[in-house]
Amino acid sequence: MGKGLPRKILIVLILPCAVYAIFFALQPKRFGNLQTLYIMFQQAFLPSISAWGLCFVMSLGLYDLSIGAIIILSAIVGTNLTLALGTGVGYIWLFIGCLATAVVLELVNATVYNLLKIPSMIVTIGLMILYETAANFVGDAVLPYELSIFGRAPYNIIAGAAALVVAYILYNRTQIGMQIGAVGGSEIIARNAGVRVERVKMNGFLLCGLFLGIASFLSVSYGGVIIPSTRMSSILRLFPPLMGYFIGIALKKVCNIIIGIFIGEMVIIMVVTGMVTMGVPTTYQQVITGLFLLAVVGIATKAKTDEVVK
Amino acid sequence: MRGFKRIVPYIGLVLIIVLFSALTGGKLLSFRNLKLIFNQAVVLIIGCIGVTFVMAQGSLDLSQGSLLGISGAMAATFAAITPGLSLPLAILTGIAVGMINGTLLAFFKIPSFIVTLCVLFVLRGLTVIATHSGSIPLPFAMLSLDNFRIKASILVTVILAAYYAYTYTSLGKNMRAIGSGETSARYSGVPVERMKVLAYLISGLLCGLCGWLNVVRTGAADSKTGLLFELDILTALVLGGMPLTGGSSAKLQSAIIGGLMLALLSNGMVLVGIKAELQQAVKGVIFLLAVYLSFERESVVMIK
Amino acid sequence: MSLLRVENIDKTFVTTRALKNAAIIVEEGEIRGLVGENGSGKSTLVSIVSGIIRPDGGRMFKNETAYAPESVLDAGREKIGIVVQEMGTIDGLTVAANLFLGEERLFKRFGLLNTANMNRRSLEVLHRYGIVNIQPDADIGALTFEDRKLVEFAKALYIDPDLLIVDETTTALSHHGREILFSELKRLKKKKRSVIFISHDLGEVIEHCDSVTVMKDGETVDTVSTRGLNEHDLKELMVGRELQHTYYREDTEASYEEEVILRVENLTLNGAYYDVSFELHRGEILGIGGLTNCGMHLLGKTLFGLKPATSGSVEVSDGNKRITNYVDAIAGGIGYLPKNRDQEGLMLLSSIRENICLPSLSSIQKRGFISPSKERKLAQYGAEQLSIKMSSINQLCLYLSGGNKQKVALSKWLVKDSDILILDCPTRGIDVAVKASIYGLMQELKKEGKAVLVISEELQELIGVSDRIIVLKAGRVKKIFERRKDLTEEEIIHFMI
Amino acid sequence: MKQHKIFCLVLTVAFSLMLFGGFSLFAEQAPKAEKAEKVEKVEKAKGPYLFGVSIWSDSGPLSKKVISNLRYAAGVLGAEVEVAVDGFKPDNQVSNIENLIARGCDAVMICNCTDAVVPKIVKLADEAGVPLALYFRKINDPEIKKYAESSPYFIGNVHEDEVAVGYNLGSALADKGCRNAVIINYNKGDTTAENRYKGYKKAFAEKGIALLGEQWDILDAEPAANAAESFIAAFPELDAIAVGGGGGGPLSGTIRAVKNHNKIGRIRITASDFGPDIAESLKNKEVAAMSGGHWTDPFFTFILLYNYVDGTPLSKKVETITMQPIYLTSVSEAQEYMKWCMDQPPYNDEEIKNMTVRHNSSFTLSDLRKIAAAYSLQDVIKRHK
Repeated sequence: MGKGLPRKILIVLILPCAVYAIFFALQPKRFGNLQTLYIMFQQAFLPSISAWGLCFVMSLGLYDLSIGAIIILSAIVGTNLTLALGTGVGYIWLFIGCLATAVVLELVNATVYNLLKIPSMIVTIGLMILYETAANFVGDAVLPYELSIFGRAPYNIIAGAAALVVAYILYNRTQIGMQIGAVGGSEIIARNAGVRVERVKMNGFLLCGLFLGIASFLSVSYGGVIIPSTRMSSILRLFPPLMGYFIGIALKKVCNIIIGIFIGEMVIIMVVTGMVTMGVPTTYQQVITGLFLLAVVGIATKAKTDEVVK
Repeated sequence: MRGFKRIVPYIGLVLIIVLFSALTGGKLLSFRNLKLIFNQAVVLIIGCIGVTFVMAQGSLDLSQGSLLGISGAMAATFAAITPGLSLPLAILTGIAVGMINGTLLAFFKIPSFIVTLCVLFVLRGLTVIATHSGSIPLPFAMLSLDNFRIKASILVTVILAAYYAYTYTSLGKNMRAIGSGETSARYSGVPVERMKVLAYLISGLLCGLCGWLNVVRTGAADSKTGLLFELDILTALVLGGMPLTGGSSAKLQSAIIGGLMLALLSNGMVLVGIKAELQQAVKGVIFLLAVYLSFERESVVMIK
Repeated sequence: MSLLRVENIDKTFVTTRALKNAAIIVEEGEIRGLVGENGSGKSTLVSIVSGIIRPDGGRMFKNETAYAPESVLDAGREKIGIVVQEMGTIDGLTVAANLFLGEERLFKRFGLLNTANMNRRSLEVLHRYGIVNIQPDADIGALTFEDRKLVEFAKALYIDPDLLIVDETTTALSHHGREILFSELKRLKKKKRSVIFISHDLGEVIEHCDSVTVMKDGETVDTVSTRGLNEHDLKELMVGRELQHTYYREDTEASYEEEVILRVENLTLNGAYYDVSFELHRGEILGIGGLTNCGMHLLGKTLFGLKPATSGSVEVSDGNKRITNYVDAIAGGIGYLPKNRDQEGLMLLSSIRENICLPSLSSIQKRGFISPSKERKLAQYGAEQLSIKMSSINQLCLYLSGGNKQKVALSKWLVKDSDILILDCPTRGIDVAVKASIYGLMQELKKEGKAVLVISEELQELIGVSDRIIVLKAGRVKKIFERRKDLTEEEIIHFMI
Repeated sequence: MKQHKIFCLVLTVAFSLMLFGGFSLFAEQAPKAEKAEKVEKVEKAKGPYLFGVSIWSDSGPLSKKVISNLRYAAGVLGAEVEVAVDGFKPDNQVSNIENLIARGCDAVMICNCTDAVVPKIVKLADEAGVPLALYFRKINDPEIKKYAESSPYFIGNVHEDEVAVGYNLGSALADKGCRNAVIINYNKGDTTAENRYKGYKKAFAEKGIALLGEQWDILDAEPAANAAESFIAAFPELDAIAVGGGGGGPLSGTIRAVKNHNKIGRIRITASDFGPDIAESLKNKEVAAMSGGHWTDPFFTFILLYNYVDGTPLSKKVETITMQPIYLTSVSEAQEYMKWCMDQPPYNDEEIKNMTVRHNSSFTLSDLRKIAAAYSLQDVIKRHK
């Protein structure tokens, strides 16, 4: 164990360091300073938290395309609940509201999936549309500035770091996390070993809900406003976490996926911020980010020759 | 039971037609309106047909939305030079993108979900660049190409050709074989890699055609053209009874039925006057219900 | 008082009757062998006993109390453990996590898992059974198949079972692994624990078991003591005497035409086989034998162009075409029946028609058009030729029995009219009747002037059907036997190990 | 085999559809059919007027207010409004117009995503004989403009001078002494966004403000906050952020970012489109100036169309009406805006009725122009106090 560890850490750090070095070389005045780094560090938490949630579902081999809609709806319900309940210790209400809504919605996802027995991708597309509509009927989330202390440093970092620790422990150090990994690895063997697969899947969705709740809480605290998206456009919120997850998977061999996801998000944010500071037009940013992701995943994916890739 | 499940999409289609024509007092089935539905469904159906070839293999193609945009942009750009160039260039764009998708999946072994999603991003950016961050108008003369008979003949040709290729040639059979069992298909002599690239190529080609049709229909290639079109295709196909795993139960009919159903729903709900805010919810419920009834659980080993 | 009593167990998989009135009684401190042809229901029976699947009917008693396990955990609580035949460990988890899968709560403290403790326990468990080369925190995907099997073995043992079931594990194990296994079995016996031991190696069974139960076609035929039992008698019990004489070829002379149809020269695939050369003649049945991991299965794949060789060549004489990929191989008239039928041989979710016609599509198409009626006819012809039991050619293969599946897999090459057939374990997991018909078919092909290459782990089969037998050991050709009357298994085995 | 039969059936239907469709094309050109259509129209006129509105979204403060305001006005006049959402995608816009016409709308209005889609939409309106008007938009392309104006059913458009909006806000930044600015804008390629951007650039060039960076496609609060933070970190000299629009979310996110980095007062913000928390954004002077309240624009389009449908068109020509957004610079203004414009309609029932020839026979186009041009916070307060 010990011997390989430094090497692994080194490999893990290559990617972010290389990206940093490139942009630093190109734009030493704008990009290099500590404050940029600090801000990027903060920004990486928000998509990471959703990605950690997503990770519990994707590790099961399932998809959840509704996470964008869930974040929006939970934030809206949470905020309006807070505003209705009084604002003395508002952010506690907000936190509870967001968390409870997200968990309930994921419970719905899991229940519908388990009951209807149709592929999760389809279930979550269908429910995504329903959640979007619901969010649009509830209205906007407008959080007063006094209640959004978790939108700024250092509180957002504390919350993010707490989420990281929780995600890490849940994924690696609990029965639930281990069983999720087992079911994702082989549903049949896990079932044979006495793992209750339906319940594990349910747990995966619920844990996803937990993190989406945190993510929606921090999102609304950070931006102050969340406006519902309709017509499936909430799926656009899925992509940033998904990208981090892809990089996390790519780095899986050398580092734990929870940390890999964070590194992935950090790298993506560095690429984007780097391009912003260089003045690269937004449109090119999209192209470059896409190609970058494809390259990272392409290099890291080494499928065995006989493996079936769909 | 399996027989019943197979015809659920058809029943759904008939039900939707009956329901909405009752609710609109027959307005739905007036010729004018049928033509509208046809107009709106053409692009979707052709797009779905292309993706059918990919999904028959059990892969996904999510790059369609941006491909529709970029091929439309290419069509409009070159239409400004010579109108004759627009269609070939739109199709060539589609083929090129299909080649890239297929190659990355078949030879670099990156899962199609990731490949096509990344390509979706890249192409969306390229679309915005190609439309000069706005939109490119089509020469007025080309608006007359948005003619019912041209579209009808294109659609019928595409359907017939695709149906022929899908059902009566080794191409379609090989592709479904890959969906049923890639290794077994390989061991029976199916050139798996070539077929994978070919499927994406067909999907790209038809999407390029869609891009052209779309530009001709709207008269503009816009930076937002085709946004989330890939999800429309996916829902339409699933609504039409397409299994995500592909294989021999993947039918080309799904593309047609699904595309028509989605167009009928959008049109019907406006005709009935369902509140705009609620239309999506209705779609969502119908979608889940249809899949629930038509999903063949017994022929899928694991539901993911 | 018997430890385990199983009565009248029935089990049907969709259309296949896997078990019929199966019964077995295991006493305390007994090592029981369980033998039978492939597909005779051994694995199904032990899967039911260990809670992996549930029976359709019948009763089980453990220590004379009713016993109906709902899961492997249930069985574990009743102190019944199993090592399954297939892969029983999950990639991506550590050795320790696999070892304690489903039992994680043992290490729960304040809701968290104490992984350090888990690793420590795992190390302890592994060491207890003499497995010293495996680290508990290693990813199990990085281990060899043998090591993964040993982990499973440890997993079944650490619950200190009253009854341990070992399902066909020894073939995957090296000498060292086997030693561990058998010494543990002895220790269990000493502690008055019982074992059900499934193996195809009859000698091994007779040596290590106290008694042996024979299964045939889903029924438990007989239970005999191993004292004074010899392999031949046991085999007769398994196969059934009446089929013995029609089973294999009756001629005892090798016979084939001069014409070479496939030429293999200096074929090497690093890590699998080295410097293999032979010629396959028209009208010849060529057997390739050896231990499972001697490289013969990979050799089969290379001949069909699926696994590129490191060096050397495979040539079809017809036009001196070199085979480098499977598309060329099929064009050169080669057909291949893979060992893993369900994953590689058949598309289970497709119909019989689709499966049979798939390789022949290029030959029945006319200017790109494949007529459905032609396809139907071809499939019908293929299905009738091998008398496949089915409701129609549109039936899904998923619901066919093992033998019929194999027939479908074979049929696709017969209708293709392949000149060269490479059959990898053609009779694996199928019943005696189908076996006989496959042997008959091979002879017919031989008569038609086709060439058949049989790769098999069963020596009796090779001796029974082949004109020549190539014996591989550790990837190298050790000996080539010509067909003759007095060729015995012992003679061949000598070159295998 | 059953599959085959069913498919054949579908094919037959498709074929016959095509054939009939082909015939009906012929038929449409024949005078007979035209008569039939006119008969249909007369029948329709008996019920309440139905106005079809194609809008980019049904969520977000701006589009919601547009819809509710139109529904209110229609209610006053005894008409109905049918809304269809297009997401600013050209294909959906065309489909929506088709569907709304098929629904039997007496008039349709749309906020077109680009000039290029106008010819097609005009053509659709022409074919169906349904009046069409644009809101929030003017046609920039002269060729397309000519084409549209040649149609008898294209009534006109209402728009704001977005370049002026950008210019005014940009100048406001300059007045506060800003020297280094960035722009955060919504969709690249959107006409409104591009015009505001042009206005800002013009103002910056004239008043000597350096444009350090720009970020587009920002529609939500969090990405806006992300972008603003990146700018703040990368450009220590930054003292102005211009938010191009996007329905309030981006503005809110930008304000949060500036607040979180304690740059209030040092970085000035201007914005188009009011956020949902207008008062808050002005409370601590985070926002130097902002424009909004232009959701009345579609209302004027509606009035144009209503008078046309009612048989008393305000003009025989294609008309363009220009209006001004409301500018807010202080909390008290914001409070008044909320009170007078948001909590009650900016035009009351009587005023709306007076804008129709049916209720006020002396109403003319120039009156409408005057009303539109006069629209401002003071105007609303003056009328309703």
